[in-house]
Amino acid sequence: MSLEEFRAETRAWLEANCPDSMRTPISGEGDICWGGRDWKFKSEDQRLWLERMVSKGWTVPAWPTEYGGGGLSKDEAFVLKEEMKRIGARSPLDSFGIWMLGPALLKFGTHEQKLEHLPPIARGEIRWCQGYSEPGAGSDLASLRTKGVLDGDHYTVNGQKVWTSYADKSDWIFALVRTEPDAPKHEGISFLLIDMAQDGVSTKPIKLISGKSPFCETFFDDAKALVKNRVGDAGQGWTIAKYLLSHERASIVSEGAFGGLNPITAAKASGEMDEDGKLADPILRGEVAKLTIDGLAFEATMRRVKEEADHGEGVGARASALKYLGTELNKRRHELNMSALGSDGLLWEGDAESDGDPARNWLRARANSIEGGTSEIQLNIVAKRVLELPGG
Amino acid sequence: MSLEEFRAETRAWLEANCPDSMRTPISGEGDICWGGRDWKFKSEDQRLWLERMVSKGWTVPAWPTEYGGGGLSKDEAFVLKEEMKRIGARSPLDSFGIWMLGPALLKFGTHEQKLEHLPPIARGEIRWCQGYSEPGAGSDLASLRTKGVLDGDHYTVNGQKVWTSYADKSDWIFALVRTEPDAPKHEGISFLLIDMAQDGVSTKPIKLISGKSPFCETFFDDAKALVKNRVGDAGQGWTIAKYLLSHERASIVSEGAFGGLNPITAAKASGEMDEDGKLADPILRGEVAKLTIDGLAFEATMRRVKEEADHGEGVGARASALKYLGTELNKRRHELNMSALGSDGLLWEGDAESDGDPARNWLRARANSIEGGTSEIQLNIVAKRVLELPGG
Amino acid sequence: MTFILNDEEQMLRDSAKSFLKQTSPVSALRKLRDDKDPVGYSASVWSSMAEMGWCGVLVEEDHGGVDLGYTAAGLLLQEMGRTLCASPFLPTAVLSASALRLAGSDAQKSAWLPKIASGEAVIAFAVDEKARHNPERIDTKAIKDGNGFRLSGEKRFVSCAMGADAFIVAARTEDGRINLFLVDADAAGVERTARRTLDSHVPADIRFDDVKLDGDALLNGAEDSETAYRHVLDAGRACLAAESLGVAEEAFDLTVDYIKEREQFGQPIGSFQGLQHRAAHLYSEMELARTLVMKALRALDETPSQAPLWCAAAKAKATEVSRLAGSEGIQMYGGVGMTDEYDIGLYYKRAQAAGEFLGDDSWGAGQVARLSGY
Amino acid sequence: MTFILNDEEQMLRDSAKSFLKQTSPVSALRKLRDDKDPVGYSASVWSSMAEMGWCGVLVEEDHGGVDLGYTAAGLLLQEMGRTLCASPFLPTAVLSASALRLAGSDAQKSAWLPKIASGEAVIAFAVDEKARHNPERIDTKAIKDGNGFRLSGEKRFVSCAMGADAFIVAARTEDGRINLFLVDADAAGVERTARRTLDSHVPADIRFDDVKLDGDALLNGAEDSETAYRHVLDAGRACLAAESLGVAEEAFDLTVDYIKEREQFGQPIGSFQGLQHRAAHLYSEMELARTLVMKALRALDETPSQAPLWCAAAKAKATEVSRLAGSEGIQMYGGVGMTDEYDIGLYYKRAQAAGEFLGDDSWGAGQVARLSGY
Repeated sequence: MSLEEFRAETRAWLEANCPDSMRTPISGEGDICWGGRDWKFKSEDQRLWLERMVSKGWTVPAWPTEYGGGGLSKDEAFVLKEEMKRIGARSPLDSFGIWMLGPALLKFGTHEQKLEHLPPIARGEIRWCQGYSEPGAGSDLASLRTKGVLDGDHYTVNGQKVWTSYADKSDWIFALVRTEPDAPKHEGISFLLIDMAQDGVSTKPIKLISGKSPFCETFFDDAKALVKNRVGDAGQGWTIAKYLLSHERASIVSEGAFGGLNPITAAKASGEMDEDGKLADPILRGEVAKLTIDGLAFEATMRRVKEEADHGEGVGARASALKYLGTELNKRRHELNMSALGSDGLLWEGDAESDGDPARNWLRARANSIEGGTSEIQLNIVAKRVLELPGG
Repeated sequence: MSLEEFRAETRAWLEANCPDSMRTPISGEGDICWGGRDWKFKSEDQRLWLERMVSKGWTVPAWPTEYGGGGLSKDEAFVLKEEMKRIGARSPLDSFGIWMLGPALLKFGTHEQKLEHLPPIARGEIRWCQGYSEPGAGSDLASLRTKGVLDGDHYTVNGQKVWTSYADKSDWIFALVRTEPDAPKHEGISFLLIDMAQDGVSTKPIKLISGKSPFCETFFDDAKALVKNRVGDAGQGWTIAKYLLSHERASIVSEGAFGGLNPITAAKASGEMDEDGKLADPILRGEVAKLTIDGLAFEATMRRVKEEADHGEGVGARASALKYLGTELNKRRHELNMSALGSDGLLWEGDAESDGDPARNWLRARANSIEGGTSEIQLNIVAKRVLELPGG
Repeated sequence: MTFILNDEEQMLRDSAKSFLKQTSPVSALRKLRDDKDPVGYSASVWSSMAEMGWCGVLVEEDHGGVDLGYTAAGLLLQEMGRTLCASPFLPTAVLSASALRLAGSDAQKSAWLPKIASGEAVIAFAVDEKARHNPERIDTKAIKDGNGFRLSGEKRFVSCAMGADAFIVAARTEDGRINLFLVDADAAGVERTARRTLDSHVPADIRFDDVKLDGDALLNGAEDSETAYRHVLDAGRACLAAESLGVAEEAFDLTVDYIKEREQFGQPIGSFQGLQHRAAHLYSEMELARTLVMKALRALDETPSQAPLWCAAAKAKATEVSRLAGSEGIQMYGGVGMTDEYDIGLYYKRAQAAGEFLGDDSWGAGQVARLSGY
Repeated sequence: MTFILNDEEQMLRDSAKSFLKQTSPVSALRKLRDDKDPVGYSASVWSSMAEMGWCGVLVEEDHGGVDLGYTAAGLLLQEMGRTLCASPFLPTAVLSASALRLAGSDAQKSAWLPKIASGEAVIAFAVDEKARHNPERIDTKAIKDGNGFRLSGEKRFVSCAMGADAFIVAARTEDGRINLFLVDADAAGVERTARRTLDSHVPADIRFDDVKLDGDALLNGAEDSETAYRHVLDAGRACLAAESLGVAEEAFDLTVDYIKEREQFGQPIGSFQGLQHRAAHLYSEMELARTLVMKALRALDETPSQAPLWCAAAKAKATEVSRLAGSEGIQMYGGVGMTDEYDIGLYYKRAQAAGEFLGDDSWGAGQVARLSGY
């Protein structure tokens, strides 16, 4: 089938199968479909839309069909994306399983592991969370202390993870666990898949400055992880984690480039445009114009780098520059949103559900340059691996 | 004599003795009186003004009278400064002898050394330059390699200095020389006074990006320095140099705060104000306003810190913050001058002697954050000594 | 002028520091927040402030105040910034007291200043009607009606208005001038709506719907209202800048302490030059803010004609620096800086709110340009 | 559009790189400067450029050009930026060639385009009359006089004008519109004065004192002058941004090499995290500039309606980044960066001059705001 034929068929299928309410923009996190054992659909349409996309394998269009994917080529997957965008179709399913564990399993997992874990991800049946960070470890991931002791067919895991996104709502966790205590720091870590439906695993939400609690602390207290659920060799966890971090980096970056409120719409909302349609404060206007330039530049740079990567030039450590630029830009955008909103931006809670969103999003954006490797770490990587500056 | 009586007498004396042409603003470096063996006065008034001030000891008003000074108290010296400023009197004499060697000798020199060297400085008879930096040493002053070998009543000096201001026009040089090769890095350096009127000393001007050559390389080729012209003990040079560096820091800072062209006068000169008297480019105007705020803040901070120092709170390592702020601010000022001048600022040479001044001063300002300890060094000092952050 | 504090000022600052540390630490703000306090400040802390004479810091002794001047008021606010103390001090003891003192009639002064000094009365000061501060954009109208006025309009995010007994309201009279009016909080036609803001304060939107005012509601004493209005705003800017400076200082101190302790890659993160240079830069910038705040406060006390420029500059710089101290603080804390458990985020939020009120850094820079004639 | 260079573009860039390295290294600019060259560029390098087809990069094949488009022109200028090559390429092969192509009559095109392509003619493009760029501030007047015009006014800092055979001049006609006129450099009433600038270029101020022009001096062909004028300026901005980018890239490469070698305190200064973070930041910023330059060039070739926005953005960003690369370069070089002996200062100077011409970063930001409708 030619790409044009594929496009025509896809368009027709989407037209016929995407419910109208699934073609409206999501108004907040509450509209996202995360799936999982305890998932409650927000609407019948949400359920229907997921079911239909699952039937095509299009929740994970580029995964092999035997693992629940659509088996599409890169070009076909891109066409699907374009066609969904054309009608404003919502993503049928978002999950850390799709973004992170999936790519890791596809690259490092055995056929059995893929068969066991990928289809439930694709169907939205199992919700995963990520267990990397630990209290006190921060950017220094290799110093992890959560321990796994081999005991027959399983590891007994003890320790604590932090910053596990939605751990309280997840079914399984993929975690970095120190299983080879005598190996050098980076070589003693394994990548384990752990079922959270056991007594040895508990979670506690962390309240953030934004007032929200998307993250948890996760505790392992003689938790069990089957050896067959170790991805890669014992001690290979660091390699897999690094591979995944670059995926996470890319996803944070694209979030940074994501639309939403900008200082112009903010100034319009707060009535801070003058009669000529100019931003009333000329100095703020100058700052916003510089943001516009950098925003245009950043979004186009993402496309350029993607194109270059497709063209075989690779991204490599340049991804760190993108992560740095994207997250710093997003913080600046939110700062200028707040300036343009003036006192309106200070609102924290009110009658409307969306009251306080600008302030909470502004605060949320501060984490962009911390999670997935801090800006300082990204600059270190650029300095050392792109510019090849000598070690300090 | 009360301070008020002193003020009245000083005012009367200045009125009677400061020639009219010495009450006009200097139009450039060419109007400065540096003194020295080969000094050619720019005018009869310049000679007369120096002579009269020398007779009062007021080229160095706070130095003891026995060393050619005016013997004034701090308060009296301040009154003299105010009264000179009142009538716009030029400085009768500027020299590195006054700014740097003098304070060092007064603190570390013997009575004989003071008697020999201070009066010729006060009278503008001997012009001094400073020999600290060496090629390749940069910020790492303690790694100096110029050697002095003790040989009876003198040291034989070999090596090379760089960034010696006006060395080609100077009579003597005060130099840091490694005399104790076996001592630890910081403890093997002595502070030697070397007559440049000998075959073993030669100089070569360095052409700068500003097109000017205020600095030289200075070569010692079996040059002789009498032991009696070593200031302080053998190996004490580093201590004296550090003391002097803080003096240099202060003088660079006050240069940073110095008047001259600013972006507003620049925009007026280039015709870039609009009819309302506003800077025509609103975005540039915003940048200039932020400079104005920081400029007001910096000048007042200099006064505050001085006042606090007089009040016994000391300046100490905070001087590094001031040096950093002042020099970065001065660079910003020159950058905005250039923006406000537009193409006018690009002029490098023309018919008028002042053609090219803005560009050359813009380039000259780049050195502010390099000389006297780079901005990076100042930030290190603030981090370690003010904030007491741990060593890296 | 001198930058050095005199003994009286020094003592005031030291006693404020120890009082606030004990009575109004950051945990007090957390409690007000978590309890959803209806006015957003503690009445008992406010009483204690009155007992110590703070509420009368700008009130003449004749009216029961201690009359220590703006420098003293700023020092108190700087310390309040350090512990994130929420109180009606700025709107009542600074803005309203200044307005009454400058433009109040003898009757108005006698009626209200003693109550301010004693802590009995909370008066809010209502200026802005749009989202960003601009003292010229006043559309609230006070229309002459017999011997009195009828007041109509809306004010937004008025600090401490929920607990206020009265408001001083900026409104335009028919001659196009801005005048200040004293309005009883319970007057017919006054409606206030609480707005909970990110810094856990509780300002209010106030609607004036054809509110009938007596003729003596107008402030028109030794100085006319419009002159007083501008001067009061300048004073507010300097004092709020002082609070922002306190916020910045404490956020910075917390951060420096943290990066000395916190280890990564086997060493304290404060030993990495990348962070060291940024911390040193921030320290240097805070030096500038410190100077401008002091300069503005002293100018209000000693050379009022110079105050507009210094107050605008101080407000702009303190806004910029306190926001930088907050954002750098969170970044240097890393993940835990994002949690509600640590205080650094609360400082960042207050920096944002205090920055916006009475003009942020962009507004201040524009004002400095105007006042400098370009 | 694609960001990837096609084979032709790749070859062009590679050959430009090696040609410029050999024929016009930085030492060539130093020589022009030290010799006080009267026109500020090398005629022989210019001839070689013509032989390689560069001068006709925007000229149709009918008129002897190679017609490769703006992306190709930009790539050439980027490489010229890397070696600081001074030439009439931008004013003649980009600005004037574009103006003639868009708005020239058949006769004008036949007369001039082949000469541009062959390197025989140098044509300067005269826009600005005041110090800062603003394409609307045109006071030079072209008054109708019989079939022709009389031209009066003054243009400032016109690139390469000393060696030019003719100028294309932006002037206002009586209807208030801006039109472009071809003016012979030797026409009576034309007076040019060389201005030596800090980047060692030699632009000229040009005075037009009631210069008599024939009717066919007016450019008014397929497009009218004013439309062409704006498009030509956009093209100039993108191409000049490409040159600035080349300046930035080379300055950055020199600096990174230097800090890898240069030792202080017993280690290469490039190992200090303070410098590493700044170098990495600059690298990241250059990535943005690279994208915008390419985007602007491709827009000129493929989607001209989008060009104004991208060209303004590219010019602003390239100006900012090239100046930052120069100033960071000098700071990281330290003392030797201040000496004429090292090249880094020459890059900083060119960054400043190229930044100012056709609108600096402030102007570009303002333009982006206007074009974005706020």
